[in-house]
Amino acid sequence: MPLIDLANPSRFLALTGRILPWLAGATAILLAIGLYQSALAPDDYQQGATVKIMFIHVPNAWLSMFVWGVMSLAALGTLVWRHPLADVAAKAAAPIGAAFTFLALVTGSLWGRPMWGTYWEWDARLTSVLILFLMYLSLMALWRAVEDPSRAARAAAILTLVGAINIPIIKFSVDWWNTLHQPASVIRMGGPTLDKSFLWPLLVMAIAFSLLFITLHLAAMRNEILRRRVRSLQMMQASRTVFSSEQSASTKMGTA
Amino acid sequence: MALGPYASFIVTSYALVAAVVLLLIVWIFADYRRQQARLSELEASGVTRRSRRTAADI
Amino acid sequence: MRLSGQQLRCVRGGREVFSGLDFAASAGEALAIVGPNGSGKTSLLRVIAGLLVPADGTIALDGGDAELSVPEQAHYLGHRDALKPALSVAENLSFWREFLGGEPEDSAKCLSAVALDHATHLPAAFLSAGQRRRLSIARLLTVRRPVWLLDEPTSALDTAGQALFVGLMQGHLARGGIIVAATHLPLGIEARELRMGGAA
Amino acid sequence: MTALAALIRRDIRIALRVGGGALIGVLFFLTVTVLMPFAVGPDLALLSRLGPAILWLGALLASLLTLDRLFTADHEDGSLDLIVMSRTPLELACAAKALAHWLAAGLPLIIATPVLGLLLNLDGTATLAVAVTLLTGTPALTFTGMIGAALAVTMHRGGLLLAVLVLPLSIPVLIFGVAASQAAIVGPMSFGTPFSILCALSLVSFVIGPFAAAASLRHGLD
Repeated sequence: MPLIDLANPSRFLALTGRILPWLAGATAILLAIGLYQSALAPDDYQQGATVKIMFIHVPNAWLSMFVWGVMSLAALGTLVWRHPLADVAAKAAAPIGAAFTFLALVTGSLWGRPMWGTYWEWDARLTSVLILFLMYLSLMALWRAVEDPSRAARAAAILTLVGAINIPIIKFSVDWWNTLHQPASVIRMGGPTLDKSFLWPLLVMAIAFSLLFITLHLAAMRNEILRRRVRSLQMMQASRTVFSSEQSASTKMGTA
Repeated sequence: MALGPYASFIVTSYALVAAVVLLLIVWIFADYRRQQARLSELEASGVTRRSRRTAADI
Repeated sequence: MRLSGQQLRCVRGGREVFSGLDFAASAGEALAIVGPNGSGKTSLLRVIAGLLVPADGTIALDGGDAELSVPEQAHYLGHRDALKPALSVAENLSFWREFLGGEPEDSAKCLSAVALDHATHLPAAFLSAGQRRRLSIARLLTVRRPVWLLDEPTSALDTAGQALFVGLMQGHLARGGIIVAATHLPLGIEARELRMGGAA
Repeated sequence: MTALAALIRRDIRIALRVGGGALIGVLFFLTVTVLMPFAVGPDLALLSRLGPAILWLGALLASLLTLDRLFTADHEDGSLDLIVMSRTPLELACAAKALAHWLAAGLPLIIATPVLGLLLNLDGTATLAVAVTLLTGTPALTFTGMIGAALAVTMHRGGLLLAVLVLPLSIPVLIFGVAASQAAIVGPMSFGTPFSILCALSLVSFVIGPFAAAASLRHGLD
C-alpha cells in the first residue's frame, strides 16, 4: 500500500475500519499469552513475587517513551510536510501516551512500596517518568487551549520536538541530582541481568502492549478525523444561506 | 501461583492497569459513536461534504 | 413613557466630551445620535446605560418601572457582541435570557427572527461577524425591555441583515418601545436626529 | 437567584470546555510541587517536614495565577457591560463569578492534594490536615484575588502586576493555613486556634472581596 493512499483521510478511514478488528484480536491473543507466561514465571530470589509487577510496569514505561517518539515523528510530519494526518496522529497519541505513563508511574510506585517502605521515592527513573507525565499533560493542555486544530497542531509539534530533545537532558540531570543526594542504596528496578524465565514473558507483554497502543491509536485517529469532519460540516452549516428560514419552512432543521 | 506477602500490591497494579486500559477503550469507543451520531445528524439536516475532498481539508 | 436627559456633561480622561446636552424620546420614538468620530456618541449611550457617570445632569425614564433604574430597563448593544465562543448559539442566548431576567421570550422564536435558527447548536466560534451581530440582536428580543441603546447596530450586517434589523426595530417601536442609536449610517427607520459635536 | 445560577453555570461551562483553563491550575500546582524536591533534595524526612508549606505555596500560586482572566475576558467581549447594567447587584454577580472560579479551578487543587501528599511523603493525617485547610483557605484566596482581577480590568493589564498586587494580601491566609496544618501534624499548638482564624479570614473575604471588586469595576469601566 503506497504511502500516498494512506495519506488520504477517506482511505485511511476505510483501511482502519478493515484492520482494526484484526489488530484488536492479535492484541487480545498476545496479551493472553503474555499474562499466562507472567503467571507461570518464577519468583525472583531477591524481590519475591513482586517481580510480577515488572511484567506490566516495564511495557508501560517503554510505551511512555515510545509514544513520545511516535508523536515526535508526527510532529515532523506536521512541521515539514504540513500533513493534516500527522496532526491527527499527534493529537490522538497524547492522551493514550499520558495514560500509559500514568500506569508506569503507579505500577512503579506499587512495586517500590515493598522495596522502599514508601509509595514514592525520588528515585531517578520514577522521577524522570513523572516529569514525562507532566509533559504529556502540558501537551494535552496545549491541544485544549487552542481552538483552531491546525494552529494547535503546529504549536504542539514544536513543543513535542523540544520535549524530545529535552527528555535525555532531563533524564541525565535527574540521574545526576539523584546520585548527588543518595548514593546507590536504592535497589535498582529491572536491572540488566534478567533471567530468561523473566525475559520471555516480558518481551511478549511488551509486544502485546505495543500492539494495544497501535490499536487504540488508530481508533483514536479515526475519531479525530471524524471530529474534524463534524467541525467542518458545522462551519459549513453556520455559513449556509442565512435566510433558509424565510425561504422555505421545509428545509428547516428540526433543532428549534 | 503464590503471590507472597505482597499479593495486594501485585493484584492492585494488575487491576489498575486493566481498569485504565478498559477506560481508554470505552472512552475511544464512546467518542466514535458520538462523532458518528453527529455526522449522521448533520447529514440528515442537509449539510453535505463537498463532493471530492483532498487530504488538505479534513 | 419618556426617556430624557437634562444638562448632561461628560468628561473622559480630563477632556470634556460634551456639556449642556438635552435629549428626549417618547414611547414609539427613535432617536438617532449622529456626528463625526469623537463627538461623544458612544459616550452618551454609555452615560444613559449607566456605564459612565455623567459629570453633571440627570437622566430619567418617566412612566417606566419606578422600582428599577434606567439601565435596568434598557438593552445595550455595544461594539462588542458579549458572546462566548466556547458556548453554543443557544447557550449564549439562554444565558443572557436567564441572567438579564424579566419577561422571557421563546429562544427558538428569537433565533428565527434573526435567521440563526439553523445554527442553534453550533458553537458561537463558528459564526461570522455578521452572524455574531445577529445573535447579539437576538438578545434584545429574548427579554422585553422598553429602551434599546444601540451603538452602530448595523455596522457588521449585510443588506439582508439590515433589512431584518429594521423590521425588528419597527416592531419594538410599534410596541411602544424607545430606541436611542448612535450611528453614522442611515438607520432605515424614521428617527429624530440628535446632532453631536460642534454644538458642544 | 436564577440569574446568579445562570452566571455560575456559564462560567463553569466555559472553564471546562476547549479553550478554558480550569485544569491548567492543577497542572501548575503539580509542576510547582514536583519542582521543590529538585531544589531541596529528595530527602524524604525533610520533604515531609516541608510538605504542608510546599503544598500551600503551590496552591496559593495556582489559585491566584488562574484568576488573571476572571474579569478581563468578560470585559474584552463586552459581557461585563451587560453584567454591570443588569438587575442583579454587581456585588452578587462578582461573588457568583468568584464561586464559579473556585469550583472550576480551586476545588480540583484540593482533589489533587492527596496525590501530591504522597509524593512529598506526607502521611494520612498530614494530607488530610492540608486538604482541610486548603478547603477553607482557597476560597479566601479566590475572593481576595478577585479584587486584583477587578483592578486588572481598570488598568487594562493583568499578569504579573496582578500577582504583585494580590500576593501581599494573601499572606495572612498563608500564615494561618500552614500554621493550622503544622499544628495538626506536629503540634504543639492546637489545630483549632489557627484553623478558626483561617475560617474567620475566609468569612471576612466573602464580604470584602465582592464589595471591593464591584466598586473597582464600577469605577474602572469607561
